[in-house]
Amino acid sequence: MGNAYTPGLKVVNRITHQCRRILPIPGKVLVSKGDHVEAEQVVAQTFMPGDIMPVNLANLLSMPPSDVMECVLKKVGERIEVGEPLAQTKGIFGMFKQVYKSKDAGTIETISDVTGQVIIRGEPIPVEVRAYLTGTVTEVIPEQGVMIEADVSFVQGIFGIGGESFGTIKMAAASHEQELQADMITPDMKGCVIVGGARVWHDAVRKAIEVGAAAVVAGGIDDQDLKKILGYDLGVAITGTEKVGVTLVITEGFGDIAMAERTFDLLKARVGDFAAVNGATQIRAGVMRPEIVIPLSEEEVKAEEPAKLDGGMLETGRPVRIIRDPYFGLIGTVAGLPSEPQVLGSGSKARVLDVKLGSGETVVIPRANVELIEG
Amino acid sequence: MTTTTKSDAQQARVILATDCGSTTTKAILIQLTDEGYRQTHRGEAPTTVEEPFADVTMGVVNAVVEVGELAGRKFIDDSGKIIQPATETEGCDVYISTSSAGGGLQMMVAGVVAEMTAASAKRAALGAGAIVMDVIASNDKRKPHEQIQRIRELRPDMMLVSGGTDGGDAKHVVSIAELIAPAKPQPRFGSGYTLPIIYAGNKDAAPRMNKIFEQGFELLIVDNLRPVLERENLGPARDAIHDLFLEHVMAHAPGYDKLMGWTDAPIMPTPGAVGNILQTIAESQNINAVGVDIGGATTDVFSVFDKTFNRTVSANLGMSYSISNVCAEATMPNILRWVHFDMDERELRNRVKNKMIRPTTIPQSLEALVFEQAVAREALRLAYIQHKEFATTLKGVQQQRSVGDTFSQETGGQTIVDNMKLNLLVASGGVLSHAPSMNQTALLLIDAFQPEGFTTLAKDSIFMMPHLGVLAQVHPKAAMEVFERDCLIYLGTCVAPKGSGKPGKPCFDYTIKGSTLNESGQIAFGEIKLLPLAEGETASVTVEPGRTFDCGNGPGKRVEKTVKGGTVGLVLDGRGRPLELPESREACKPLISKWVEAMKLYPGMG
Amino acid sequence: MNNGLDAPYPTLTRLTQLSFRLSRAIMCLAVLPAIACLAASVAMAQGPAPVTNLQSADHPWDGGDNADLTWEVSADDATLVESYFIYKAMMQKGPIPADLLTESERKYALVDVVPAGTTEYTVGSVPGSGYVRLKDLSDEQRALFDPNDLPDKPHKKITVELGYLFKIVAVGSDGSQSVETITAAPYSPTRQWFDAKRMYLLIITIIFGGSVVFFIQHARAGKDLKIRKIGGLAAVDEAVGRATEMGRSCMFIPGILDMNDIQTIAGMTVLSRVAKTAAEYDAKVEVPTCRSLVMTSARETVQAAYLSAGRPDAYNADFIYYVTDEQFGYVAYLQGNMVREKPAACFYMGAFYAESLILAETGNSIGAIQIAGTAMPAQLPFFVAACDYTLIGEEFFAASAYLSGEPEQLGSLKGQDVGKIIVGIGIIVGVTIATLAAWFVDTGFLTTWSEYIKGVILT
Amino acid sequence: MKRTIPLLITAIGGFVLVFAYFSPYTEDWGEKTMIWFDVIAAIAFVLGGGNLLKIHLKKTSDQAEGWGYSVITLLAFGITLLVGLLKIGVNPSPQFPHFAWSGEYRENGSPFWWLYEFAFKPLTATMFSMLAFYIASAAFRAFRAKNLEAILLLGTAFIILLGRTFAGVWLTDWMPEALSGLKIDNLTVYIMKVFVTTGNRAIMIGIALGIASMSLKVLLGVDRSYLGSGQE
Repeated sequence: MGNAYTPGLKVVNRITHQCRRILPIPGKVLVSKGDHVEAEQVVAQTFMPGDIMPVNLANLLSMPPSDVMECVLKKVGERIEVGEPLAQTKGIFGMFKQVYKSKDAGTIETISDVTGQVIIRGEPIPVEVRAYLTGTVTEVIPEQGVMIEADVSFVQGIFGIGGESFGTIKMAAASHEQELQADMITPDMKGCVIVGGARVWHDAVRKAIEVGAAAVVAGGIDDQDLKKILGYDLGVAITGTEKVGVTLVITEGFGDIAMAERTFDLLKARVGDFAAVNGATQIRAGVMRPEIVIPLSEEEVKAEEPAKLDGGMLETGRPVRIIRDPYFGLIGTVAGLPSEPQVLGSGSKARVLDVKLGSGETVVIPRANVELIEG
Repeated sequence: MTTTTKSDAQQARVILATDCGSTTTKAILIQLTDEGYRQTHRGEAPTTVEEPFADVTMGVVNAVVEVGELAGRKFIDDSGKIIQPATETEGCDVYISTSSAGGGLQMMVAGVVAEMTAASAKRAALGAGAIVMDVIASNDKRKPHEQIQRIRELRPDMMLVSGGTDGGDAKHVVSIAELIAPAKPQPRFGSGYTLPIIYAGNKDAAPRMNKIFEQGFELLIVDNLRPVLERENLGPARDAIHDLFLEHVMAHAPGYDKLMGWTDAPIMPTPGAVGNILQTIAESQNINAVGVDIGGATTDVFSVFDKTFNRTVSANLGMSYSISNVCAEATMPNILRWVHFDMDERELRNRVKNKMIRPTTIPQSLEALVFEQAVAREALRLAYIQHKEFATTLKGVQQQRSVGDTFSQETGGQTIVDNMKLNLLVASGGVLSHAPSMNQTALLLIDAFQPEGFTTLAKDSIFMMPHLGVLAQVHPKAAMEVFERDCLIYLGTCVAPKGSGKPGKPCFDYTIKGSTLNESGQIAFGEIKLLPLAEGETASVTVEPGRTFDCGNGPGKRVEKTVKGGTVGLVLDGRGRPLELPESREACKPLISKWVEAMKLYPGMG
Repeated sequence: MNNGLDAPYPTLTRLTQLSFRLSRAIMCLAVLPAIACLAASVAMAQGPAPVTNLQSADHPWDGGDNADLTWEVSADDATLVESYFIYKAMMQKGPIPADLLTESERKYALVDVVPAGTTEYTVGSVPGSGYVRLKDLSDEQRALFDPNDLPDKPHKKITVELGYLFKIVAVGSDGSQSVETITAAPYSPTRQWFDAKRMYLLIITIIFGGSVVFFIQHARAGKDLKIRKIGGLAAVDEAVGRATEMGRSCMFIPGILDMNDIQTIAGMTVLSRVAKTAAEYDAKVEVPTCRSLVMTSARETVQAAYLSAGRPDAYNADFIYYVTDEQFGYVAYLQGNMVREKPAACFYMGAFYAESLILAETGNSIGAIQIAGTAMPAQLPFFVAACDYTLIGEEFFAASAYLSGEPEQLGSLKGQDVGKIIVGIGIIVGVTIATLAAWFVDTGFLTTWSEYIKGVILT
Repeated sequence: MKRTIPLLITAIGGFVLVFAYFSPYTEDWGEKTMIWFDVIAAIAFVLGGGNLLKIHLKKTSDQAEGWGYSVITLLAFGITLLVGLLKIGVNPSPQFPHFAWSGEYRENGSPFWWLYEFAFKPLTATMFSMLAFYIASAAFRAFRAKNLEAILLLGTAFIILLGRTFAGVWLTDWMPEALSGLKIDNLTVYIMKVFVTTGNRAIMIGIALGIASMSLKVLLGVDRSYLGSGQE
């Protein structure tokens, strides 16, 4: 029960952010230590072994698999082009021979006389890794990738969909409590990171996809809207690979919920800046949250002090967000930390804390149901 | 190593056991007292498998130190090692451990036909305590390139390839191997790790396997797990999984090599150990048992029926990470039928999603608890359905017919799970173990599993089953004694006849004779009654079911049995089996309210 | 096609008419001595007065195979006459030349003997109007005839192709015969659009067919229908799976009849499922056939199944081949193949005769999972005894509905239930009436009803 | 198109046959439909024969396992076909004495007749006679007294089998006339007449209804699985 509370989401004006950019398999790193890289610059690349295409010759040419070896016209390792004969049958007394012409190009990987199968490996697939973070290469991991560091404004969302994307920040909502509707999205937001306030509606996302926005950031979303966007009911919060056309980052949670004022103000302050957004969320051991990374210009770096992040301890006076009903979404400060477990309304016993809400009211909340506001 | 300590183990007085979970490492201490072996102390500490510690033994030492402090014993010497053997004040005689850290043992299995050898392979892997990420079979309706894609995407720790009877099919199993080899799945542990592959298929194809997996794989060939379709031989494959788990998977996890040196029995995957203890219990007491462990992401169901052990992992049925998936699969109306008051569905949906993205929160209000328990009922029900579908007799067996079966042509692959034959139902996992009231746990189990006849309900007090599972291998007697006395908390017994009737009409008559409880009466259909019968007490219950109801001896036949009491007591359930709830929400609510009241579930709720 | 008596032959030219008449005349000459003979015999007996006003008319609602006769009884009906002998003679169609109106030279055949007092009679295929056979007659009656006139086999049925003359002779109790009365004009039957004999069958067919169609429509509307689990069909996956695991083939035998047999068609529907499963499992399915047409259809079926399973490349037409049309030659091949190749799954779906048990026992001895389906009642016990699963008659036909799971197909099964209800009611009514009729023998109407059911409805 | 036309042919052919049954006027339409079928079947026979040749020639060419049998099959096929088709050794018919092939190919004493009588018939008879052995082995396996139904059936089967032999008659011959109903041979007849017929009829009714509804489905094109899979 060491830390029975959710470590909070980072929302900071300035932080030195490090990011690890690694190839899935060993390859070539294109930059060297100390280089300055742009977000969309390729930093490492490699070739994945091509797709393998099994061709069942025994079936295709109606012969026993044991004959396949003799009938294949190519050897293992040889190249074959589309339309080139791959195999020929023995025929009946040398007549009525059938030829199979390859439908794929590639190299012959294996020929099997048990399965009658020939495996053709296609062209290698190039794999590239982009910098994602505009900054400096601090470390090169040979054959694998790089570490990039930069001073950035950094906003973590609670949940997102879609992968990495880039664009300039544009505000669609005027206040952190304004809902993001379709009519607030205009064609000039093409390629931008659109920032809304409270709940984002399904048709607003549709519109954003239509205008070709890079990302949408909002405070909340309704479960049914998400279902409409994805086309299915999301069961487990592991995302990042969806192909909906836009990256979506939700900063607070599900329902009618306004974006935290701090987050909204931070984003508002950076309007027009270039941001990298990643919607990938993974809520499991080794948690991954969606993020908005806004690199700071050199002047800004000088101007602002990097935020000091402590380990995040629950202390009296710390701002916290309540993350479960009945006070879901409310923000307050820790007013007291009783050490003895208390009986909750549900009848269970748990360790609690007292939270002083913005309205001045003090409520008792289980420690598991609050989240630190960090930064 | 095991054999030498095994003989000493029988004299062991102090036994220390740890379970390295993915977040916490739990240690328990078992000591030989005047009343036999008892679990005396427990302690826990965060698991230290990941950065920045990257040494599992640190967490183990922390947990053990906590136990030591509580017990007033010193277990760790100055060099940071566990002291063995025990003296009066120091050390322990036996140290054992299980592990599911780092996501447990993740496997991929392959077989020829999904319902036959692939199912057997899955059974072997699950039984050994692995998480089966995917099953590749020639009839899994995926095209070869899709299968390759899948093999490439997943990063298993180990693969089990089977298929074909001995002397049977070689073509398919070889073609699957031919897909795996060039696909070269990348193991989680990085490039230095050679993927272990266990081949337990047609022995004729073994030489080919050697050739195909010559390079870049660690191939282990064991006896076919389905030598003929009529018989399964899972032992060798399971043992091979355990061996490779230690040799490869564990060896690559930080600190495990050290831990392995300390233990007196091989480290087992946690679920494998749970299965082990359940099997031991069922065998020694000659009963049929079902165990369930509902977690945040997954739900494990274990069953032993007629000495056959089965385990299933319902990957996406859990109470936090997967709660949204439970709602999607079970559908909201199905969940809400267990809730006896009005709730706003849209708000609930958003709440569910919020729990999914903030999985560690706990219900604060009673309403939230009722809803969460409703979700748990559905999660358990679905997991049990999956389990029933998986735990079947073997498929593909030739049936010998005589003229008598002309009109009852039973097919193979029938489920072996029979709720009427079930004797013991053991619950564990957050939502069940930590329910504010045991009555809630009991009714949750009854509603979700719908046991028939006489079934004893119990819960695992502090999730001690994994520890005892390993202990059963070195010291079965100690494991059994602790299991009986400390591990299980008996909730009571459920008596529920099978059948259906009209609401309000008599379901069964009962007569109870016990030292404190002497009652008789009638239960109407649709009624549930809770009678107190304290833990440790027993009573003799005679049930005379109505004509359409069966309590174990056939419809309308009288049954007499001795039942165990528990913290909840004796539940007389006349709601019929299968348990059917009215379709309309309006009709459902008063009914559930009645049951909630009868079971004294939520006393705070008016 | 007007077959009326007086209708001219529009297609015949004058010339052909002439030659026709000529040939008649020649025939007439040839039979003159016979006439003389017959006339003599008639003159010999002084029998009762003949019947009068003998008319032949078309029987309504039939296929032109009946003729209705009416007459007025003989003047001596009440006294002398014991029975009337009815004769029939065949002749060419069309108007009869005037000179041949009394064609007593024709070859008349005895049709029936009816008791005195009868005034009407239907000659033809309706029960009760069958032809008299020699053995049916009493010895006295038989003495009256030349045995050659009464061959002991059914006479030729009345057809629309020919014309007919009828004659009736009143026969007295002493064996004396009256002068014969012959129909005035030859009678040519006509075919009608509807056969009344099949009225009841038509009604039943319409009710049954209607209910099947109704339930199919009903099901299309989206009503959920449940169907009992058929073990044999559920086991198809298992059987094919077994073959896959054992590295053997599946053998599908579509019976020994051709595509025009409904059982073979039903077999094809099962084949389509077996092939689809085999395609999914990548198992080999072998279909040796006994008819070329079945081979062709089976190929189409299997190919389509492979296509729908998404594995068109795995289809190999060579596994579906023709063996021989000869029943036992086919069996010999199958048996040999089974013993050599040891298929792990055998399907027998279609029409089978004596070979059923030979095949099933061979399959059993090689340890194959066997699934049979046939509507041959005599072969069912054999399959049940030797196979793992047997689709018994009705189940076999339900297979396609069961396998497709389409609501409209399942609807047809519901329609079948209506058929069963009709049959059930029919059986109860029939059995009750028959039983009562047997008890109260004297209650005439019950017997009549029971006879009516047996004689009319059930034919 | 590939589906629609066969379905149309099926529907028309089928309904004509049904209609013809009820309407005497159109009786011969049905017959004509059947003739069409025979024509198609005859054409298909060429396909069958061709397929037979192809398979066995291929086997022979590949010298696959057991190709010797294929050679024998091919020879048998060829010889029978030639002898029959060329009417070898057939006596000319009396009508056309000058044409050697005018006779009947199946006439007694002709080589074709000889093949039929001395090769084909004995082979067929051999196959058929195997049935006797299989009945014994199947009965042995099937009639295990596993449950009540099986015991009843076993008993019945025993009586019937006994009743069909002389032993059955002889065994109960001593019974007085009053008990003649219990004589095994009489019992057999009674069982066959009453119980077997009853059971058989039940199955027959089911079959008849099945056939009717199946035919209707096929005719209406609801069931298309015989044309391949259910999908278009």
